Amino acid sequence: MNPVGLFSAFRVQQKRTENAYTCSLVLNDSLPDALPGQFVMAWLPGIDERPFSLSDNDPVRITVADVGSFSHALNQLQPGDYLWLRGPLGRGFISRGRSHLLLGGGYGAAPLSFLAKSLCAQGNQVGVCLGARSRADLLLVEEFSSLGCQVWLATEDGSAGKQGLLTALLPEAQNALKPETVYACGPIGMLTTMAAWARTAGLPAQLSFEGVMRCGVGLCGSCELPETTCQQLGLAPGFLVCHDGPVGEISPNHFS
Amino acid sequence: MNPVGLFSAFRVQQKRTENAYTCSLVLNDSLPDALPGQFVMAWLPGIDERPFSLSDNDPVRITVADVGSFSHALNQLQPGDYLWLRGPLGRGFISRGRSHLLLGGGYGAAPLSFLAKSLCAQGNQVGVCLGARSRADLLLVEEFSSLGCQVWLATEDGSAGKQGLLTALLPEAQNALKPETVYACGPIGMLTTMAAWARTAGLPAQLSFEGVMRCGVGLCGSCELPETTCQQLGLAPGFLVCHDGPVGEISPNHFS
Amino acid sequence: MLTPELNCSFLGMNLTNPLVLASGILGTSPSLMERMALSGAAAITSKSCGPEARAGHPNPVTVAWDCGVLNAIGLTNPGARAEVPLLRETKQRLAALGVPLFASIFAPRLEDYGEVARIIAEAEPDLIEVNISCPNVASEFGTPFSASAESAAAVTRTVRKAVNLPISIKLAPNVPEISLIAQAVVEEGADAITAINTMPAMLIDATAAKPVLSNRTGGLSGPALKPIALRCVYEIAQAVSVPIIGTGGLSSGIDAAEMLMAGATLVGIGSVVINDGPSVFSRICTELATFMKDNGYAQLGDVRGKALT
Amino acid sequence: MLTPELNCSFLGMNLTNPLVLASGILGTSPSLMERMALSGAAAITSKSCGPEARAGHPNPVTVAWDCGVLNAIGLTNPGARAEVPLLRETKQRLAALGVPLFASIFAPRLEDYGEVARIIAEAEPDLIEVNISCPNVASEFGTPFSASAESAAAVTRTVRKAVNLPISIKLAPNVPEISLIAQAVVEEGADAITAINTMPAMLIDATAAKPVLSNRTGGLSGPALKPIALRCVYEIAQAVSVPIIGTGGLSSGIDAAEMLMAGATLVGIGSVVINDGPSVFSRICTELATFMKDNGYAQLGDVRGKALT
Ligand SMILES: Cc1cc2nc3c(=O)[nH]c(=O)nc-3n(C[C@H](O)[C@H](O)[C@H](O)COP(=O)(O)OP(=O)(O)OC[C@H]3O[C@@H](n4cnc5c(N)ncnc54)[C@H](O)[C@@H]3O)c2cc1C
Ligand SMILES: Cc1cc2nc3c(=O)[nH]c(=O)nc-3n(C[C@H](O)[C@H](O)[C@H](O)COP(=O)(O)OP(=O)(O)OC[C@H]3O[C@@H](n4cnc5c(N)ncnc54)[C@H](O)[C@@H]3O)c2cc1C
Ligand SMILES: Cc1cc2nc3c(=O)[nH]c(=O)nc-3n(C[C@H](O)[C@H](O)[C@H](O)COP(=O)(O)O)c2cc1C
Ligand SMILES: Cc1cc2nc3c(=O)[nH]c(=O)nc-3n(C[C@H](O)[C@H](O)[C@H](O)COP(=O)(O)O)c2cc1C
Ligand code: FES
Ligand code: FES
Repeated sequence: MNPVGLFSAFRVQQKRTENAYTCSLVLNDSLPDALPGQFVMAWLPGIDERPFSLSDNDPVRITVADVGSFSHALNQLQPGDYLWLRGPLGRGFISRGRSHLLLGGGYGAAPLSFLAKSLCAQGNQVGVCLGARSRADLLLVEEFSSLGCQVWLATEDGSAGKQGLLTALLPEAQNALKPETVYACGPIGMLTTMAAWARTAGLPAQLSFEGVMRCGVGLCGSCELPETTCQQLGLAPGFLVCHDGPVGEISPNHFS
Repeated sequence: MNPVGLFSAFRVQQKRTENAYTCSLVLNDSLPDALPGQFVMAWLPGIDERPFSLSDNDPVRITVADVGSFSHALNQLQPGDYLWLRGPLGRGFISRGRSHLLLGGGYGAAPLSFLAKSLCAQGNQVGVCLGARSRADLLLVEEFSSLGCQVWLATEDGSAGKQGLLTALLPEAQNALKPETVYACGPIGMLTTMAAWARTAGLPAQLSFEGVMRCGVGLCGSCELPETTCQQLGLAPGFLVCHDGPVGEISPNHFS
Repeated sequence: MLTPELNCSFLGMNLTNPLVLASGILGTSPSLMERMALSGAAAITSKSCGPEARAGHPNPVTVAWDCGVLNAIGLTNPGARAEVPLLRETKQRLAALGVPLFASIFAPRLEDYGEVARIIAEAEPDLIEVNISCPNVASEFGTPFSASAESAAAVTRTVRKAVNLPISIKLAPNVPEISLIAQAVVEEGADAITAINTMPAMLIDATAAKPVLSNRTGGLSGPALKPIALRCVYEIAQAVSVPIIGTGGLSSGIDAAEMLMAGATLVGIGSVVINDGPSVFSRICTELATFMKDNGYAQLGDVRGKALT
Repeated sequence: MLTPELNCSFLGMNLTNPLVLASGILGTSPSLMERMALSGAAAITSKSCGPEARAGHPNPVTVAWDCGVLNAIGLTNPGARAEVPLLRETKQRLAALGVPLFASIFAPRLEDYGEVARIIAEAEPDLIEVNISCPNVASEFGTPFSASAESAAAVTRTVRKAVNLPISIKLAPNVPEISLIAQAVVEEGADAITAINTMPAMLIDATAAKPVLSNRTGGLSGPALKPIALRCVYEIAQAVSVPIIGTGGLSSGIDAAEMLMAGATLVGIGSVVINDGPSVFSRICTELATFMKDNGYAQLGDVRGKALT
């Protein structure tokens, strides 16, 4: 069956504070054949197990926003501590074309940093739009810049970049970059807005979805996208985030 | 565990009569990575399962003397019939040096024909001594000749080659061939005689043993060589024909 | 030779092939059940549903490796009342495809089985599968009813009285003589037997020095279960004459053929969904048809029970 | 950190490591038993011996694949009387290496267990392991005594009365609650428990349309059995306080550590012998020591039962 189905023990090699409630945990090894957009199930024995995107894989890194008890426990880990992962799981982003626009809301920036790194390494042109409530909430901005990406910012309070929603950056970024594909990760509202825009712009979109993960391998059904979301985005009904996604590809034609 | 442990279904492609009570069954496929000297467990559902050496592997061939109920059933098979094999099992011959002397008693010629083919293909010099009760009982003589081996024969009744036991051919063959290693397959008496001669001649010997095979994979213990045989030949006690053999290697020094 | 016929009849229903989605795989969502029917599942079993809503166990609830899967989902379900509209919707979508719906039920106490069956019957499934063998709730519910012929028979009697639909009783492998339990439930009116549920098992992570599943123990399924399932079905087929839904560790058309040869009428497909996703049914169907063609079997009836004699 | 200590004490015996050769693996030949002791087996269990000589089942008796082994050897043995000199010779050779001998016995009828135990005791093994759980002779002997607490207790009582040696009762996995059976045999005076024997199973060859083993069904061992064995040992360890010889599907030092964590005092090594041959013990010992060192365990006592809490 799935060779990635058993946990492997990793150790935290380095911990980097990204903002007041988010840290990146750099682990002591890589995962074989992991692709940007794929995720892992992270386990702390006796505590819980939750899905996190790979924000890098050389070595493994996850970027964790403290939003509840498990992500809080991860934020307490220190270098040397153990962390158990199974994965890489799911389908990641597929690079299409030479010019790419990435859109990250909140910790949605995490998988995009791994994607940007891989796209830039192949000599692609990469632009990134990042959004958050305010300047202090923005994630990985310097990392994207230092990879050589063009970066646009939006904050709800205007403390950095454009004031307003992240999706408001799209026209400007499109003009500057002429992307062939757009990639997005963030809250579902942002994803649907992005998808609607991509359809108008005639661009294929790759959206990274979230769902409540239990098995993580397509057995239990708990991560199914709501049927209305599938309809709205032109995805086949019964989309399983862990098996069919997390990244779903939407062609401008199939959008309804 | 052992990937060769499950049966595969083969079909008899060609049947060749070798003598009045022996046939070769040429099957419709090869076994991955089979070496000369290795064996298979051949199964006829509802009848029985027994060990046979590979007498070729391109495609699989076994050469079967009709000595009892199962080998009789094999001798009745016709082209198109199914035969189930698991294997290749055990350790085969290991080619050492450039000049080789092979000694086959009875159906012991079977694994040696595969060995001779492989040695000749690598440009080695190969001599073969074959023995049987009488001319009509000799096996695979033409095959060895057509591979380019030098062949010596012995029969108990003198109807072909030298009259007497096969091992009587050894001095002559050694003189002619100056072998670096000797290989033998046949009755245990022949093997011990051969081993004693090899010790005197200062030659390493590779002997293919028989044992009662049940599991064929080193689990049940039924194929253990008698402790006295091991002692006599300088093999470590508890030699399992299926796991440590069928081919046992005897250095001229370790012989007692 | 002509293309072999995969269609078969099961308790008066006509199925296009012998493959049934096993209970609990991908839950009870109408869209997922429909997706698997479209891929080739000839019948669909819904996730077991009990009297009350259950969230199930905390994570981790599943691990998979090359020999199998260990799960302790913990019977996540919305409770019988809330399940009815879900099943109605599923039944409607499946009916359009000619695919019957088997509704699985469980209950913590004997008395509750009748009530759950009655409620679920309102959704008019084509069969009720009675799960008496979930290994993952023993700490809450006690030893499963599948443990003895008496308790298994008692549940069967209760459900038999409660509903007029065909019923299949789902048995567990961790019993000394499964054929005695099969006989007992058939005597109480079971129309079919589903065998087997998962085998109680545990994995420990050595570095963590802890069981991997939050529930500690779980149910073993997938390849490791196949030889156990084949043996159970083989024994049941010799003991009773009702049809068997042979389930456990099947991952290919050849596996399905082996299960039919052991005496199954239908074959349940579960954990292998991990590898192929919901499209696994079309692959297994093709492989089964190829196997039958290559080996001269014109129809399923020729394969069924072949290894029994 | 210092090299971890693998030595351990078991019913007053001092063993250099926790690895025991499981019963039936490579029979009872003194030379083979000695070979495995030389490779690192800290204790040796001989093949189960009964009242009469048995040839065992016809071939095929074993098949192996990546998830495990299926065997139905059929309790091949020379009969208790003829076994005594064999065991004496084995005992003598093992004693020279400081390795205890556990002699396994079985019997078709309850009455015979006492007699077989008495005869085998003449060879003065260090322990008698009472096999009440061989799945491969059910067609001749009926349901194994391991099937219920009552029958398991009855055998224990019989053997307990017959001999003064330490006894371990070997249990089967195909029961609903193995811990109840463990409790019953401990109450009757079992000094230890060996868990588990193989799981009854079957493989069918689809092309042949026949069960692969001549006995049709067989016992499943190897990797597929590990999660089942870990669960059984985990449950037994919580129910009784006698030492457990945890056996089933272990192929590495990490597996051995997991079994110790589940509560085993010693670990049985069986089918993995296929891969490495008799030298498997030295590999597993090294791996276990490495695991302990890497994870800061100084001695086996620190590993044992770690996953129970
Ligand atoms: C494919 C995928 C990739 C993700 N990548 C990241 C990432 O890179 N960085 C990051 O910070 N977060 C990521 N998340 C979200 C992360 O899994 C949740 O933030 C985390 O599960 C919260 O757990 P908690 O115990 O801290 O919070 P809780 O208090 O349990 O819940 C807070 C919120 O987390 C979500 N959640 C709870 N349980 C689950 C579950 N089993 N599966 C999924 N979501 C759940 C719910 O929306 C819930 O409202 C990802 C989620 C998915 C599905
Ligand atoms: C490694 C090996 C390679 C062999 N290669 C060949 C070969 O290439 N050609 C060939 O003709 N024969 C070969 N044999 C011998 C062959 O296995 C026996 O001739 C065959 O088992 C006889 O079975 P039967 O039912 O015909 O005879 P039976 O009437 O059962 O017995 C005849 C004799 O065969 C031997 N035998 C019986 N059962 C077994 C068993 N389970 N395992 C091994 N030997 C048994 C005994 O010596 C017995 O006296 C080989 C044996 C071994 C161990
Ligand atoms: C994730 C998962 C959930 C399951 N849930 C149920 C369930 O709710 N009811 C049930 O009767 N069986 C349940 N089962 C057991 C399966 O229906 C099936 O009997 C078992 O998995 C063996 O088949 P397989 O090896 O093909 O998976 C579940 C199995 C898995 C893997
Ligand atoms: C070939 C073979 C023969 C066996 N014979 C016996 C036996 O005679 N008595 C017994 O108690 N167990 C016997 N067993 C069971 C083993 O002792 C052990 O309990 C089982 O194989 C599980 O361990 P494993 O997975 O490490 O092999 C046998 C197992 C095998 C594979
Ligand atoms: S999390 Fe179980 S199917 Fe996706
Ligand atoms: S035949 Fe079983 S050990 Fe060799």
